[in-house]
Amino acid sequence: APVTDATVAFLMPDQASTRYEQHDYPGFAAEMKKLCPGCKVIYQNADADASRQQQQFNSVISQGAKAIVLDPVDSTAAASLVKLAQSQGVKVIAYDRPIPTAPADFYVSFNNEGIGKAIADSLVEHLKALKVDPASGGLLQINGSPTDAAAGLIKKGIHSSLDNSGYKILAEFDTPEWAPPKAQQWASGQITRFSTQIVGVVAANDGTGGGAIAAFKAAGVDPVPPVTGNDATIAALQLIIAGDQYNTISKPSEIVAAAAANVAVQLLSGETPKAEMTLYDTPSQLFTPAVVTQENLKAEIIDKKINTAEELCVDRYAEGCKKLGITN
Amino acid sequence: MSDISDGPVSAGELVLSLRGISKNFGAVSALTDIDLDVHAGEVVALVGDNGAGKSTLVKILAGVHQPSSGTIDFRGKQVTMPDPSAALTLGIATVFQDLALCENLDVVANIFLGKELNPLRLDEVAMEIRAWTLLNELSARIPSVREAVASLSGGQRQTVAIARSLLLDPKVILLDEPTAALGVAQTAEVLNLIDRVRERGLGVLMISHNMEDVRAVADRIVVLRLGRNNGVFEPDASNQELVSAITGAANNAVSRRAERRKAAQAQSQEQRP
Amino acid sequence: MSDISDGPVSAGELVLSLRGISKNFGAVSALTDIDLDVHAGEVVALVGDNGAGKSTLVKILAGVHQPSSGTIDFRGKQVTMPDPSAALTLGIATVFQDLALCENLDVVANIFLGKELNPLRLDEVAMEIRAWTLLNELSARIPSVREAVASLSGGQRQTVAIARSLLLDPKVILLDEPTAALGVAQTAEVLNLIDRVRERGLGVLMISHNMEDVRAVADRIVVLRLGRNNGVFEPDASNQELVSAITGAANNAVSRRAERRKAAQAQSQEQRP
Amino acid sequence: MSSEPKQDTSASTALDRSDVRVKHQAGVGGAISAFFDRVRSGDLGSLPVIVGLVIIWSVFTALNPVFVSSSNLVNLLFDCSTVGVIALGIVCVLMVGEIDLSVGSISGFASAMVGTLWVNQGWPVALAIVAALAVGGFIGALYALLFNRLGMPSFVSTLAGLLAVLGLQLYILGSTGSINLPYGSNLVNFGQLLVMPDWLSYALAAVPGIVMLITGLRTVSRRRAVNLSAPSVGGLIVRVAALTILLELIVGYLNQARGIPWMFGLFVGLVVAMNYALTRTQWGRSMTAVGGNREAARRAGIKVRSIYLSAFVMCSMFAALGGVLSAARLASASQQAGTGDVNLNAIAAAVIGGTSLFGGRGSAYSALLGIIVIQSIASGLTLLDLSSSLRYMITGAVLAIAVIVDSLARRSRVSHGRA
Amino acid sequence: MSSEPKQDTSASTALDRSDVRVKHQAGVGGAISAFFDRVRSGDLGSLPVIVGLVIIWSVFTALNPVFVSSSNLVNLLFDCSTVGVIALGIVCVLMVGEIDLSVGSISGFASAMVGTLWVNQGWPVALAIVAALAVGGFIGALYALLFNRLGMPSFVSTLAGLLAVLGLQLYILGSTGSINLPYGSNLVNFGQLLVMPDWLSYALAAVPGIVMLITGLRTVSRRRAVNLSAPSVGGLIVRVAALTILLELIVGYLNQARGIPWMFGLFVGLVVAMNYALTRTQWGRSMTAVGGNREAARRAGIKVRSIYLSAFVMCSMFAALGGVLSAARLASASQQAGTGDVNLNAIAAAVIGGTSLFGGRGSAYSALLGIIVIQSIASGLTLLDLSSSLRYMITGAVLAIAVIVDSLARRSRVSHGRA
Ligand SMILES: Nc1ncnc2c1ncn2[C@@H]1O[C@H](COP(=O)(O)OP(=O)(O)OP(=O)(O)O)[C@@H](O)[C@H]1O
Ligand SMILES: Nc1ncnc2c1ncn2[C@@H]1O[C@H](COP(=O)(O)OP(=O)(O)OP(=O)(O)O)[C@@H](O)[C@H]1O
Ligand SMILES: [Mg+2]
Ligand SMILES: [Mg+2]
Repeated sequence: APVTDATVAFLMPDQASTRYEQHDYPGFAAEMKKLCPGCKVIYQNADADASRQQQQFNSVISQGAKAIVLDPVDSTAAASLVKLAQSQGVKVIAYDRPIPTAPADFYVSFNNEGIGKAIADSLVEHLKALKVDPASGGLLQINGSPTDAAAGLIKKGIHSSLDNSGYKILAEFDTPEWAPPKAQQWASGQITRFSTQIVGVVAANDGTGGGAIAAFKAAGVDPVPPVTGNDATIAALQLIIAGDQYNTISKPSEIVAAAAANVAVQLLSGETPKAEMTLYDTPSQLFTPAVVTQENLKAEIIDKKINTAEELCVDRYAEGCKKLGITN
Repeated sequence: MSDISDGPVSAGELVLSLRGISKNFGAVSALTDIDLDVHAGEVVALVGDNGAGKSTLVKILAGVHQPSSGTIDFRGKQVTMPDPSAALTLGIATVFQDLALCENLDVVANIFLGKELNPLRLDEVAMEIRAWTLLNELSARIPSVREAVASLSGGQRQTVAIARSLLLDPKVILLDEPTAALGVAQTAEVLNLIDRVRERGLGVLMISHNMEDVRAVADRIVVLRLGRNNGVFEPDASNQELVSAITGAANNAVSRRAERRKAAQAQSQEQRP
Repeated sequence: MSDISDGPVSAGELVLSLRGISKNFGAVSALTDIDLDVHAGEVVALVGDNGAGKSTLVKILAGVHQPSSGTIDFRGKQVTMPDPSAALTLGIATVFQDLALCENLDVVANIFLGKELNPLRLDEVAMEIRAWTLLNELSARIPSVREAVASLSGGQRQTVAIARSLLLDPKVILLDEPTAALGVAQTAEVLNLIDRVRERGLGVLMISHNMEDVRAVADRIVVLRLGRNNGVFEPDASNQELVSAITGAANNAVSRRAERRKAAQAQSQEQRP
Repeated sequence: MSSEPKQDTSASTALDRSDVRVKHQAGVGGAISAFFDRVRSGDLGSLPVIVGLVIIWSVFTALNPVFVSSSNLVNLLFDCSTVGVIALGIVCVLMVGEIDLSVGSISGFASAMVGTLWVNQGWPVALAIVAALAVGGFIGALYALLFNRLGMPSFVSTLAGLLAVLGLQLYILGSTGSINLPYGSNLVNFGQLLVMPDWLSYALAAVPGIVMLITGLRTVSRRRAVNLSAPSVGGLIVRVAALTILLELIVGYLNQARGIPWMFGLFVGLVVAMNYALTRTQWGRSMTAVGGNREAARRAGIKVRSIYLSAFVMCSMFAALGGVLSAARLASASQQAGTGDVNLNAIAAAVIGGTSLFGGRGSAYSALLGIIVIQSIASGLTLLDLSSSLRYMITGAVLAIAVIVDSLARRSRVSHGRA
Repeated sequence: MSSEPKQDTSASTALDRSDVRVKHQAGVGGAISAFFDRVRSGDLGSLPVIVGLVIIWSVFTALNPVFVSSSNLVNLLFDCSTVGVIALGIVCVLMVGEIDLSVGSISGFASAMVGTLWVNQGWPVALAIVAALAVGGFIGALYALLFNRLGMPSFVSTLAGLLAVLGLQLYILGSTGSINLPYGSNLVNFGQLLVMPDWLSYALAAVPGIVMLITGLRTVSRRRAVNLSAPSVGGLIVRVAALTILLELIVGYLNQARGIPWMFGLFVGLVVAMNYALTRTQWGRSMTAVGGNREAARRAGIKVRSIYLSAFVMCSMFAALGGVLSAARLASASQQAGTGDVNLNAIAAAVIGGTSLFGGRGSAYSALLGIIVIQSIASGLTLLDLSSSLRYMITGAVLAIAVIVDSLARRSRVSHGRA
């Protein structure tokens, strides 16, 4: 039976990047509106606090949510939420991060570990293409918050790529709270320590990557060695256009969120959504994120209408845009 | 307000006049219907038992508390004093019973607090020399004026508080038990000072439990009892009279003690020979 | 230690004996080489100018400060008092000049602080009745013993501090200006109390700036001047003598003031008739 | 010393009613008019905070009626208990005028310890909890040592502890990152499911009234016997009846949903015990005295150092217990347990409830009230669809409003001369 | 009132040297022995913190010599300046015994404002900065209003502000999340690259000595003229020489690398200005008085409310300035700016430097010293390869060690009776 007036909750984990409020939630809400105009969508963000997420979870159940899309702050802790919901007949769709110890009803995601691997792979290929001698130096690795489970997954992915790439890791840092100034300070220290030995930086998101770039700039290093990122924030895209950052990851969050909405509606109307694979005993659908560099920025970002040229190519970046063929 | 406090005081002028002042703290009526006058060139002593409300009255006159009812006239004009700085501007200087010093500041800073010389570039040398002059005038024995007040003895602090009040050129000085912690020499100096201040035409309101000191300097003695006016006496009133006005009974601890001592002395004299 | 403080005190026993006590605060020598004896059943008055070091001496005896050098004998045995509770255990009760009350606690709690009845289930009723008894004994006029001490008048606080010291059964009582803020009746009661305490065989060390009170109760008067012993006097010593020992000069503020007043009175009598 | 007791009060006026300057009221009417007098003079205890709470609740209910649904309130009670226990510890250190910034870390560390010892090492759960509490107490003892012996300000030592203990937490969780506590185990059930049977909750709700009545009557008779004024029995009965009816109504309402969580019962039990300890024992009196005037307390013979030691140790142990409870609540021990705003929430709860940051003034109930305010705001906002930026702004504004009532009341108290 | 001044000191002894109980020393030897006396009695000002700092530096240098390389130290100076300016504001509120928990949020908000106004809206950069400072000041004024009029404790009002302002920051950053400040712009260069020319830094390093000498000599002559004791000119010259040589050596060493950052120069300039304001003006005296005894200050006629107002406003404005500087340093205004441990670091810097949390005691230099301690630890640890857990533990331990020296010194001061 098609649903007409259910309540669906969309619970996001943190503020570390803007994507949840700028992309995921709008995408989810728009798709829900299309599929079920009478449905109510509740959005909550847990600000990286597992207890708060639990509170929000309980609260949306009190409000009568019948399906919950959950991006867990803490994948382990979320298991109890899944059990609680399922015992009350509420469907749970794991989103973005998996819930390994308690199978949810469905899992829709990018793969954070895959993201870590992708940015590192892209950087290594770039270095190899530039014929940078692995013996001439090594890489810095800037991970996310040591208390953030998602950061742990990205870190794992980066290691799986770098550990057999031939390039050694000069030093590694878990950035408390993902704070860019902390990343900057750490990178500054490494620059004095290793100076020209640093051939590249693998940073787990755009904020920490930006911090590393600022450190190189502040130390007067020119050109800045390639630095990775993740999240495709406008600031990072602009840095890529300007040639200061090497890559970032564009996650078509709207599309994934729309898929989650689809799954939610199907689950509510009693259908079984189509799964591509099974991960952690959960029927799953995974999307592959795209690594964005100068080469494919226009194709991945502008052409896919994730951002417009007007947003990116403001004054100082206009020239770079022209060079990349974004504007003419 | 400036017209009130600016003109010179003429001798005998009524500078301070209270009518029907009451003050409640929650369920406690600390003052009920108090009337009081202070003239220029007059020393009024305010006496009373512990908790009679003397300090409360002084605090009202200093702008620390606001009265629950009643009016205050200063030099003929009715005034309200919402905070202590209003009283200071009018020309009412006060030495509080609890001294109200800043323990973390040194002696000089405390004396000049709120009236520092040269506000944008404190003139420490000038302030220090002035502080020493004031303190010596009061026979104070203070090892160093650059020590924090926290390290001073009780009497030294009281001297500092008195020195504070002399700094401005007030019209009225309120002294709440100014000699309680002072040594004999310092007490004599303060009494001298009160004499000098009176001669200069200021009004002085002094609180003390020492009847001798009171009689020595006061022109008029006002008695409070349980928060109410309980009579006005001349300085030549007998101790007996004053004490019974203060305690509210002719048969009080003081008289009993005096009798007992007399009896004891008589007895010991009987035994001795 | 228990053997020292436990036995009953025999009359006239030397309970407290100080030898060569010195105390430095940084560059200031507050006390130099002080000797002092207090016997059971004796009231010793300690007098001196402001800042003479009287309170410092009391604080050393109460375990608040540690002496820089010198020895303290309590009932014949040398003792050290690393903190105030050691002095209290020995049986030394103290009324401090700064009172040392907890403003946030009420009167009853302050009186019983550190010696509450029934530690695991405070007996508030018993404590309150005992507090009222003690306070009435001192003629205190306190509106309510359930108000925080912060709201009491200066004299009321001092009464509370005195009541505190009577609660335990001490061997020696140190009173640092116990009557400074008290009214006439309360002062008489405290002097009575000191008489009673002496009769019960306790040693009393009293500090006061009031020579009359001192002479009224003291058996011996010890003078400190600038942190040093400056003579011991009998209670029948003349005012003149005492004051010059205190101030260190025969020509002092007190004598000058007395002369001036005499001259002024003579003058006014000349003018009057 | 009582050789000559002179009671100048006649037998007809009570010993403590002799002062003519004080107004007194008697009987039920007197109790009521005394209450209004107190309202006017601002001497209200926790009433203003409760008024603030009522305002918040009404607004949230108006915005989304789910807020006062009994199931939401039961969730609220579960959520209050964990940080509430930590706030109770904060009350202890604030009472003596110190602070502990590391309660969050300690709670996280305790949950990590329970996780590793119980789940990974196979210790019995009770032993693991005891071990966590012991380590918490040890950390507190360390702060007390630094404070008592070296005079290190507690702000600095506990800031250092905040970092060091977080390091320990990450260290013992090691590579796993987080550990699931088994569902169905008693601990997890306690934190997530267990509620009191209805009859018990009704019975417990009657206990405060009964205790109040019995002690009240005993006090009245003892005071009368020794010629002290005594509160009116009528007023006492009115208050007891009002309290009991209120509590029973609340319990009845909550029992419509799942009922009163045992965990909340534990929290309230601890609050009541702490309140007793702080107000009715010598230890509590000493804590208040040390917080009010350390030197005066020392001169009264109080062992000031042991008091500080007890305050720091209790604070850390409550923090550890709070950590165990939140692990139970989440059914997991993770790296991020205790991070974020746990510290600030715990301290804020105590302060909002009326405990002073400067020592000497506070009560155990402030932890209860404060955490209910904070969690009500959080819970109320989860019922509204707000972007993060708006949510932050509104949280801030509501927090301020909740305290304004109290601040205004305290101001009027000051202007009435009883600060 | 000086009708009868009786100076019982003879002309030969100075007015303030009449007390026989006080030891005095004269001449260069006297100055040195007085110094050792002070060391023994523990009256050392900031010396203990400096000793703690030297210990930390030696250890880090032993572990990795890069630590004292001049280029690393220059980085350190850049990093100190941003949070240091915020800590300077914290000193203001701590002086009056209050606190501001929202400095982190305000700094983040200010950086967001500069980002949006300058980069997105195209305002001139100076105007954007002024706007950010003004808004910061306005927030401070709001706290002062709540404090003065409603008596709301600053802990609560600034906690509410912390949340509300963070909300505002997220709101104005809106969809972009973070904004790049253009590399090569003056602001970013100021935050990342600009250093003083060598000659200027050498010259500036000589200024403190010169000022000290001139004012010192003038004071000596004025004091001599009015018969007050005066410090020995020899001792003065020794101290001036030591200071100048030390500063010039430091500057020379740093000039081996890039040199002294202008941003650090700004920070030090602000510290010196604040120090002057706090110690040598009526306003500063009033701040200290209000922090020490609010009621006594009020009775002395000080406008207590305006003092609180100035303290809160200055604190927020310094916080806003710190935010602008950190945006310049990072070349970006992001949602994370000002979150995390900015608050705690700023408060800790002031406290570690010796400013009391309870008001009335502190100095502007404490912000400088404290932030150097904190950033030295952070910088030293970036040079060691440590896991997060170890890094946290070691940060905590080193922080404690840095303060232990100071605590010990203060303890000995207490036992010498000068607490
Ligand atoms: N802030 C206050 N709150 C409540 N009661 C107060 C307050 N201040 C004073 N009182 C009460 O008012 C009464 C009068 O106090 P006050 O200090 O004026 O007495 P006093 O005459 O100065 O006594 P003393 O001679 O002891 O100094 C006292 O009973 C006191 O308890
Ligand atoms: N903690 C301290 N630090 C430094 N100096 C102190 C300290 N305590 C007392 N002094 C100094 O020691 C001297 C003696 O002080 P003390 O309090 O013993 O005097 P006192 O005889 O009690 O005087 P009073 O009659 O004024 O109470 C004073 O000069 C005082 O400045
Ligand atoms: Mg008084
Ligand atoms: Mg004294």
